[in-house]
Formats: sequence, structure tokens, C-alpha cells
Amino acid sequence: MSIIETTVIVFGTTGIACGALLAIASRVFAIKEDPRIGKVCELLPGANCGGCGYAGCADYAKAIIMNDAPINLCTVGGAETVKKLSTFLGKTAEAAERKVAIVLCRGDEANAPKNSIYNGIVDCSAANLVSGGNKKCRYGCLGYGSCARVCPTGAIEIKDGIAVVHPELCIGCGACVKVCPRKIIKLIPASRKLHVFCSSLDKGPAVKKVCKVGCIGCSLCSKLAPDNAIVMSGALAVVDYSKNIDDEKATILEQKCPGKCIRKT
Amino acid sequence: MNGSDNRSVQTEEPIFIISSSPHIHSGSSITGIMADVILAMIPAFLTSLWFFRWNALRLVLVCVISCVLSEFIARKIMRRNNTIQDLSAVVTGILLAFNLPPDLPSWMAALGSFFAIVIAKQLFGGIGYNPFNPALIGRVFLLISFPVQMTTWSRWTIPTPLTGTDAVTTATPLGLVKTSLSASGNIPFVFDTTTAWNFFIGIKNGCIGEVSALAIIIGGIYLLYRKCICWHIPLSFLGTIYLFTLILYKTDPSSNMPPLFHILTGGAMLGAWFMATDMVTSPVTKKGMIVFGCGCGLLTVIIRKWGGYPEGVSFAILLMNAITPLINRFTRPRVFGHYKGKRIEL
Amino acid sequence: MKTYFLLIVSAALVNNFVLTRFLGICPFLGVSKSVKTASGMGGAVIFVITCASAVTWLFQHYILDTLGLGFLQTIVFILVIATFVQFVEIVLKKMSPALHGALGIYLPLITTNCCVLAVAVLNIKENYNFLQSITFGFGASSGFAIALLIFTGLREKIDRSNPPDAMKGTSIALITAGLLSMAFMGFAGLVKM
Amino acid sequence: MSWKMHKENMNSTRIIKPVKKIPGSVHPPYKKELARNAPIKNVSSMEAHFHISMSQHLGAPAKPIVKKGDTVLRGQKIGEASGFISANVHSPVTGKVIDINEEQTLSGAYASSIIVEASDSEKWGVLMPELDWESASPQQIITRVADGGITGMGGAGFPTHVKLSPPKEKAIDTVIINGAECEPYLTADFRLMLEEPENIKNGALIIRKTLNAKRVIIAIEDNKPEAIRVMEEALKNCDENVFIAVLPTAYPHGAEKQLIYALTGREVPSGGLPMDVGALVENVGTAAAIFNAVAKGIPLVERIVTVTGEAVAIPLNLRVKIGTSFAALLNVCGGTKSKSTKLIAGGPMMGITQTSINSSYTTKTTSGLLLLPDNMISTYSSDPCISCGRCVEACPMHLMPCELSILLEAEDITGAEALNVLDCIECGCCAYSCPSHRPLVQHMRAGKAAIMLKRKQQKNTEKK
Repeated sequence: MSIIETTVIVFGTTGIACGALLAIASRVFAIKEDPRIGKVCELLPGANCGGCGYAGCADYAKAIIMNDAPINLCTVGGAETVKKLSTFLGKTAEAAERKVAIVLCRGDEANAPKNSIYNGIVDCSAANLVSGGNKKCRYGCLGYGSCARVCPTGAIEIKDGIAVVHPELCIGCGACVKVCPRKIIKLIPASRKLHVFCSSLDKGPAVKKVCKVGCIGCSLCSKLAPDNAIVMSGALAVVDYSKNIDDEKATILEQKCPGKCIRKT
Repeated sequence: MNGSDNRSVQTEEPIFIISSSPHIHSGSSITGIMADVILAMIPAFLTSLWFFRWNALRLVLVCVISCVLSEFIARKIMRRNNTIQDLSAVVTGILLAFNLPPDLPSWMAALGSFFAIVIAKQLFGGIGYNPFNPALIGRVFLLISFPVQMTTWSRWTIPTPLTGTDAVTTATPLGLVKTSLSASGNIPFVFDTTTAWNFFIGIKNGCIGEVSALAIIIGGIYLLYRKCICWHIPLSFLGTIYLFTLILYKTDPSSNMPPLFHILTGGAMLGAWFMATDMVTSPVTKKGMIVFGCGCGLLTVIIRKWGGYPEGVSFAILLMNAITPLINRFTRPRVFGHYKGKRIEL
Repeated sequence: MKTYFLLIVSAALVNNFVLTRFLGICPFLGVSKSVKTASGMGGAVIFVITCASAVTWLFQHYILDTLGLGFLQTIVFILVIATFVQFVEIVLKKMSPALHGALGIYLPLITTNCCVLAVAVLNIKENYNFLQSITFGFGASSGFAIALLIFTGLREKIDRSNPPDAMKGTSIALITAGLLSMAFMGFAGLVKM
Repeated sequence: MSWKMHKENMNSTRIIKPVKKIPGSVHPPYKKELARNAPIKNVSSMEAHFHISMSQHLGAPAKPIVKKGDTVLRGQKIGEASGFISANVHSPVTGKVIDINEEQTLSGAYASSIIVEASDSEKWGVLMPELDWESASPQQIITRVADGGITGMGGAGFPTHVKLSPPKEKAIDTVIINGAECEPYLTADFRLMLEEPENIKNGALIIRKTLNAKRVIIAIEDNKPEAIRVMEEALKNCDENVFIAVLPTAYPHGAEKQLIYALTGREVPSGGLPMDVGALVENVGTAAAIFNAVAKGIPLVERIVTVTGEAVAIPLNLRVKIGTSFAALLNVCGGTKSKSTKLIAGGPMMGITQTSINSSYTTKTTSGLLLLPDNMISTYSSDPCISCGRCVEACPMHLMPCELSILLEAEDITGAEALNVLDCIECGCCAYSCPSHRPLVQHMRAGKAAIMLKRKQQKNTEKK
């Protein structure tokens, strides 16, 4: 037998033996898994932001296949991902409109004073646990940047003691909404440009005492706005984001607001 | 609010500080602890001045200045707040100097200081984050880089006032024993009470800070008194060395030194009281500290007895530093109220 | 008996594969994020290396040497090791999906973990007998596991430390590994083989 | 002064020693000398407006049952308990309700508050009928305690009637009356023990009778020898199952779980209640309040408050009507003598900082009003942990605060949960002893809040 033949035989036998061993093993220890899950996971953007309500993209992919979850929950991928998923799965769904976060408070250092000096962890939730935070307004942004820290894209900036969202960077994952202890961050359709930058439920005189740019509940805007696009919720004007306000009207509203809290972005 | 409000008492409102409880503090601080450690090192420093004169002063000054300077510059470059006022760099400098032979060139000492502060401490973020004792990293770095200079020991420049006899050698007792044992299998000198006493007060060769066990113990007791350290690490460290070497000595006295010799020579004392007790790199629980001390002692003897280096304290402590996170993890105390059998019979 | 003990000490500590021979750095850095996965990886590596030393030794001595096929050593060893790793992966996936998920890509990478091949080749090169080979394999892989576990403990600390931005992540991990290997130099000369 | 006498009394069978040493603990400067010799002083009615919060206790806030403009009498119920764990609230004065508003409570949360303009603050308007407690049934007593709006007066404010009605399977054999007062500065409980030992004794006996427990232990730290002496004197005629336990002075001996452990050697299981180990702990103030409510029919509308601190001109112990503003209390004490930088409701270890002296009002749980100057307060920093282990040594729950705070700083909630952050009692021993001045307690508090939020969200998603 030549050396070449021996080589081939030895090597071939070894290979076959190893292969057989693995084949048996994979049969004995087989696990069933829907192969589509992995595929769906690949189609998702992989930001793992949790904006869909599931713990990361893999979890969402599993939910789509196993629990028939809607395929338009991903805010990062937007319309494109929905299209890809619907071609792959044969399901149809309308792409959700792109949403962005907005901080409904403009009470910065100059406009909304603090009532004491805070000494402790630089974190809004932690600060809010200490005597309810040190802003005079109990609804105002504390400005310790918890939202900015959880933002996966760095879209939130702390400016003059309040958080400001840069909508062009925001992917609408909602992480900041969950973390804000004062619940003043909202997810809104990206196309809407007029906002009431105040979340205070207090009555006018009380608001005036703690903030120069708070909503005083005069309800002027709700009368001026077309189609009930701004409604009063107690002493607070709230924009109904399902309705559109044209730019001209928006400018009027912005100028007329006596509390100076209606602004365009 | 209405008009009748005037009747209630209104006091001039100062701006208060709000914070989480507790609102009072024991007053301890990092700077305070470091200052205590520096104070505790003064006896050892004075004895080193006595034995090594100018060299001791030179090394301590070079190490302290270059440590502080390295820290200052590193913080500047990293754009972090300045931390030299917490005195930890001074402590590292003194400890590193204590671990150097008296004749080491100044530039080497400065290089070691730089390595200790920048690589072993500041790159991790400064005090509290370093996994290894910076001074020991500096020493081991020098030992590996300059093995000859780091193991060359000068003769004393002063007569030995306490014995009168000139018991001078050119190596440390540990080195002498090691070379003699591997060359001829004999122990080179008799370790009797006089030698033990000499070793105890500091008449022997060695690094500048480690020669006098007495001075180190005085410093250590001060640290114990100030509660900067607790007894667990030094005692278990030295105790393990003692027990282990006692067993070795009892099994074969002809090739092993008595346990007291091992405790009084080399860096055992300095290591046990000042290096292993470094808060940042040692465990936080008492149980963990004992494990840590025993580990240090065990590794020290193993390296001294079987290893290539005559002295193993630095390596032993560094190795145990590496295991410290694991020790912390496995020596967590049982939390109050967590026990098996939920109901207590009345 | 003493030889075997010294062999283990030598392979595990003095000539530690990771910290003094600098082999297997990829899983060393990759799987050292949490103690749980590290111990899983350590166990897997011990199993694979010990078994692989046995099998490759037998292969070398009874097949390759008898047939004069010494030149096939590398490729056959790789084949055997790969099979073992695949086997471990299949079993692990079934038995402990959590650990499998945590080990991730690093599990198949044991195949390319140079430690495994190094042990197999060193066994032959150093002319160890069968038992010595297994002992050496066990010692070396334990050394890997020990280094990995120690490093993981450190990693959990340094991951929460505060290095300058340029040093974050792998850079500071590598510096730590370097310092650790400095500490391991203390074992130099411990065993004179 | 009476130390010697106290030593002699150690021979008496009534005085017992703790059976266990509590884990951890610290020894802060006690500063009790500031107010310890000031007898309890009644605050005369210089206050016009009383802001009576509906959330002075743990659990659901009470529901206001009066309207704006109503006239209320001193002792009249104005807030109705609104859940299983809740308590009634009574008016401390006779007067007119001028407003019902949402106001910030001492803890920083918001709850409705009834504002009463006082016309007469001394004469009782309505009282519950007197009850002979020795012949009354346990149910009668519990009802009376609930009607009287009694809550724990040590700090947490747990509604007492809930504590007094444990489920049948949890028998209670030991009633512990907590007079340890381990919080520095405070002397309210100490003065109460000196001046009203009979009320405390009777309150303790009422609790024992209600629960059908075997023994009563009144726990007092050994830095209050006078109180020990007076209490012993008061207990002269009691049976042999009433004891005084003399505790070594250490903080936090007055913490419920630690106190039970020290006195009985029983560990309250994690997440459990004292009744799980057959014990019940009530503050001395609560015991006195129980006696007042049951035997005399007086609801809980007053309490003793120590107004103290280095910044207070004349530190005093005051008997204060709930709803009195802190500014009024400070006025009685002659105002401040130096600049104060922290205003604290409660003691310095566990009290809560307040933002304003004019809009903070006394509640049933306000044991102290503390004004501290700049040089006394702790200042927190974000310096790194140097793992000195002092917090581990100090923690009375055997937690590892250093590790927990590092985990929580990295927002590793799961990791902190696994290390039992929920067992933290927020006593403050860790932060007190931390050389890095890390805000350890705040880390724990934030971590606990985050875990509770996470659990709530999980529950909600499960429901979906």
C-alpha cells in the first residue's frame, strides 16, 4: 500500500467516524426550534432598545412567531422593517408612524426656581425620592439626566437644567418615558410641531408662583385651536396629537399663549 | 392663600440642603486614612534612615515626588479632577520606596513610581478602581525589568551598634539561604536568639523599609488602634507563614529555616501590615480577609521554598489581589433573616 | 505520583497557558464577563482538552506512528478536537440552554482555541506517556480555567471601574491581563522539570 | 447621676439583659444632652392654622369626611381610614375647615390635607367614652385603637390596630415596648418615660391583654439610667412577666428586627413580620397613646416632639398638636441661634430633610425637628468606593452596601436584587461610616424603588 493510500484511508475513516458520532449525538440531543425566529431576528434592526415592549430584538422575533405579535411595533426600523417582515411572513400591517419623545417642560433654571440645594446621586429617580425633589414645581423636569443616560442614541441633552430631546436623533424607543420619575416625557408622532410645554396640573395662581413658563389654565388656546386640537384637562392644556394644526394657526397660538408655554419645534 | 394667613407664624426662610439620610457622618475620609498610614510608616522610615542614611531619604523622596507628579499629570491628561490631595499617591510612593534595595538608581525608582501610579492605578480610573496594589506592581515591574539591580544589596555603611559584631553579608538572609541550599544543601548560618533579635530590630540586609520588624509592628499597632486595618489580614498572613514553615522545619530541619526566621526576614512584616492590608485590593469581609491572609502566607512560603525567587511576598500579595473579587463573592455574609426553616418554634 | 503532581502544578501555574505562554487569549477575553459563564467555559475546556489529549495520544501512537504518517498530525488533531467541541456544544445546548446562550460564539471557538492543539502537540513533542499526557492535559486546562476564573473576577471589578475613554473595554482588560501575568511570574522556577 | 443606683437595680429580677448582640451597628455622638433635661412643654395655641395631612401613616391615606366651611371640634374624626392598612385622623383643635388641599407630606409625596382655622385648641370637643380596659374584650380594645387613629409613633407609622389583630395562626408571646430611642439628638421618648411611666405601663399591659401574650419587655438603652429607674418604679406592682431590658448603647438598637433579635434571639425572616417570630414591637409613645385612647377615650391628636440641633436656640421637648407648622415649634424654642443648613423631620440617622420650615407640619410620626448647622451635616460625593469594608462591618442586616452601591450605580437592578437589597432597613449605618462619603442609603432606596417598579410592571404585563 502506498503512503498516499494509507493517508487517504486513515484520514477518510477518521472523518467518517467523527461525522457518525456527531450525527448520532445531534439526533439524541435534538432540540426543536422554529427556524423562522432566527430569520425574523435578522430582519429586525438589532438595536435591542426594547421600544417594542419586548426584551430586545430576539425576544420580539420569538413573540412574532410564537405569539403572533403585531409586526409593526419596531419604531427603529419603521416602515422598512414592516415591509421586510410582511414579505417574509406574508402578514400585512400598516407601518406605524415614526414617533419621537418630547419633554413637556420648559421650566429651566431661569424660569422655574429650585426650593433647596440637592446633595446626592445625580439621577432623577433618586433625587425624586429625597423630599420629592428640589424643584418648586412638583411636575417640572428635575434635570438630573436619567433620561439622557438611558437614551441609546444620545438624543437627549440637559440644557440649563432641563432635558431637551433632539427629534432628529430620537428613535422613539420610549426608554426615557419609562425612566422619568415625573412622567413628563411623551411619545408623539414626529410630524406634529406644536406643543404645550407644561405638565403641571396645578391651578393658575399656584403655577405662577413656581414657574414663569407654566400653563396657567386660561383655556385661551383650546378656544383658538381648530377642531378641538387642544383640550383642557383640568387646569392644563393638552394637545390632541391625532389632529393636525397648520403652521399659520400654530404661530398664532404660540404668540397668544399668556403663559408662554405653547411653542413650536 | 387668603388674608387671615398673616396670623400664622412666618419665619424667614433659609435655603436648606436636602439629601438622603443619614444626615450626620463619622468624619472618616480617604485623606484621613491615608494620613494615618503615612504616620504609621514613620517608625519604619526612621529606622531606614538610621540604617541606610542618605539612600533611604533619596529613594523615599524620589518615589514620593514621582508618584505625586505622575498622578497629577495623569489626571490632567485624563481631564479628571485632581486627586493628589487624598495622599494616596504619597502612600504608594513611600511603600514603593520601602520595597526597593538601597542602591537602586534614582531613575529606576522614578520609573517604577510612574508605572505604579499610571499603569496600575490611573488607567483604571484612580483610587478605588485599581485591582492590584500599585506599589507592589511598581516593585514587581522593576524586579522583572532590572533583576540585577533589584537584588543587589550593599553593605551597611554604619557599624552595628547593638551587636558590635559585623554580621554583614552581601545578600539578604533569604537570598543567602536560597543560594546556599541550592549550591551545597547547607544552611549558611546559625539562626539563634541573637540573630533573631538582630533581625527583629533591623540588623540585616534588605529593602529599605522592611529591615526592622519592630518599627513595622509599631506602625501596625498604630493602624490597628486607628482602625485603619483590622487584625485579620496581618495575623492570618503571618500565622500561616509560621505554621507552614513550622511543619516544614519539623519534617526536615536540615534544609529548612525555623518559622521565626521566615517571619522576621524579607518583606513578610511589611507585606502583612502595610501591603496586604491595602483596603482597595483586599477583601471587605472579615472571613474574606482571613482567606486572603492565609492565601498570602501560603503562596509566600511556596515561592520562598520552591520558587525561583528568594522572596515571594510581593508575588503572593499580587496573586491574592487578583483573587480578591472572587473571595468577596464567595464570603458574603448570610443576610439577617435569611435562614432555612422559615418558622421559629416558640 | 510526585511526577504527576509536579506535572499538574507546572502546567497549571508555572507555565500557565494563558498568562505565561499567551495561548487561548480569545476565549480568555471573550468569556470573562461573568463568573457563571466563565466556570462553564472552564469546565468545557477542561473536558475537551483532557479528552483530546487522550484521543490524540492514542491516535498518534497507534495509528500515525505505526503507519508512519507523522505528517498528518496537525490536521488529524484538528479534526478530532473539532468533533469533540461539536459534541460538547450539542450536549450543552440540550442540557443547559442558558449556559449555551451565554457562551455563544466562544463555545465553537474552543475548536480554534490554540490551547487545545498546543496541549495535544506538546504531549507528543515532550514524549509524555499516555497517563502523563492526560495529566498534562488536565493540568494545562485547569490552568486555563483558573486563569479564566481569576480574570473574570477581576473583570467584574474593572468593568465597573472608571478608565479614560480610550482605555475602556478590551484595552483595560488586556492591561489587567498583563498585570496578572506579572503576578504569575512569581511562580517562575517553582518546578524544575 | 443615677448611674450607681441603676447598677444596684441590676440585681432586681425585673431588669434583664439582651440575649444576643446585634450584628453591625455604629456609635454616633448621641447629643442627647441638648434636650434631655428639658421637661415636656405644652405648646400654647399661638398657631392659627393647622394643616392636618391625611397621610400620616403607612398605607392608604385617610379620606376627608368634612367639607370646606364645616366646623370641627377638638377630637372629632375628620379623616376616615380608607383601606385595611389605613388609620383615622382627628382634629386636634376646635375650629373651621378653611380648605382641603393637596400638600406635600414630610416624606415628599403629595396627599390631601385639611386646613383648620382654630378657635379653641385646649378644650376637648368630643371624646370617646371611657372604657375599663381590664374588663374589656380584645375586640373592643382593637376597635377603640382603630377609632382613636393610633399609629406607630416611632417613625414608620404602621396602623396599630392592624398590628394588634394578627391572624390566628400567628400567636404572639412577647410584647416589646421600644424605649431604646437609639436615634441621636432625640429625647422625646426619654422624657415620656420619665414623665408618664404609668401611661406607658398601662398601654403595654393593654397590648399584652389584647394579644394574650405572655410577657412584656420594655427595652431601654443604658444611656438613659433615669428612665430605667423611673420605669422600674412604675412597674413595681406588675406581675413577674413584665421586664425592663437594658440594652448597650448602639445604633440601631431600636430597629424592629434588631430589637427582637437582641431581646429574644429570634430572627425575623426576610420579608416577614415580627409576628412571624411571635413578637410585637410598639414604641413607648404608641403604648401611651393606646392607653389614652382605650382608657380615657382620647384620640391621637398630639405627640411629643424634640426640637433640637446645634442651630436651635433653646432645644426643648414639646407636646405638639398634629398639624402645627415647624415654624411655630421653632418659635417656641427661641428660633435659631446660628445658620442652619439642614431641616430634618425625625432623627439625624433616618429623618427626612424638608425644604421649607413654613410649609412642613407635624404628624403623628414626627419624633423630632432637627436643625443642623453646616459643620454637623454629612456631605455626599460621588467618589469611588475604596472597599474598606466599614459599611459591611456596620450593616446590622449583614448586607454588603459597598457591593450593592456599585451594582446600583451601574444600574444593575437584577444583580442588586440577588444580593438582597430589599432587606435593607435604611438605618444609615453604612453611609455614616463610609470614608468616601458615598450616598449609600440613597443608592439602596433608589434600588429598592426600581425593583418595586420592575415587579409592578412585570405584574401588569402578566395580567395583559
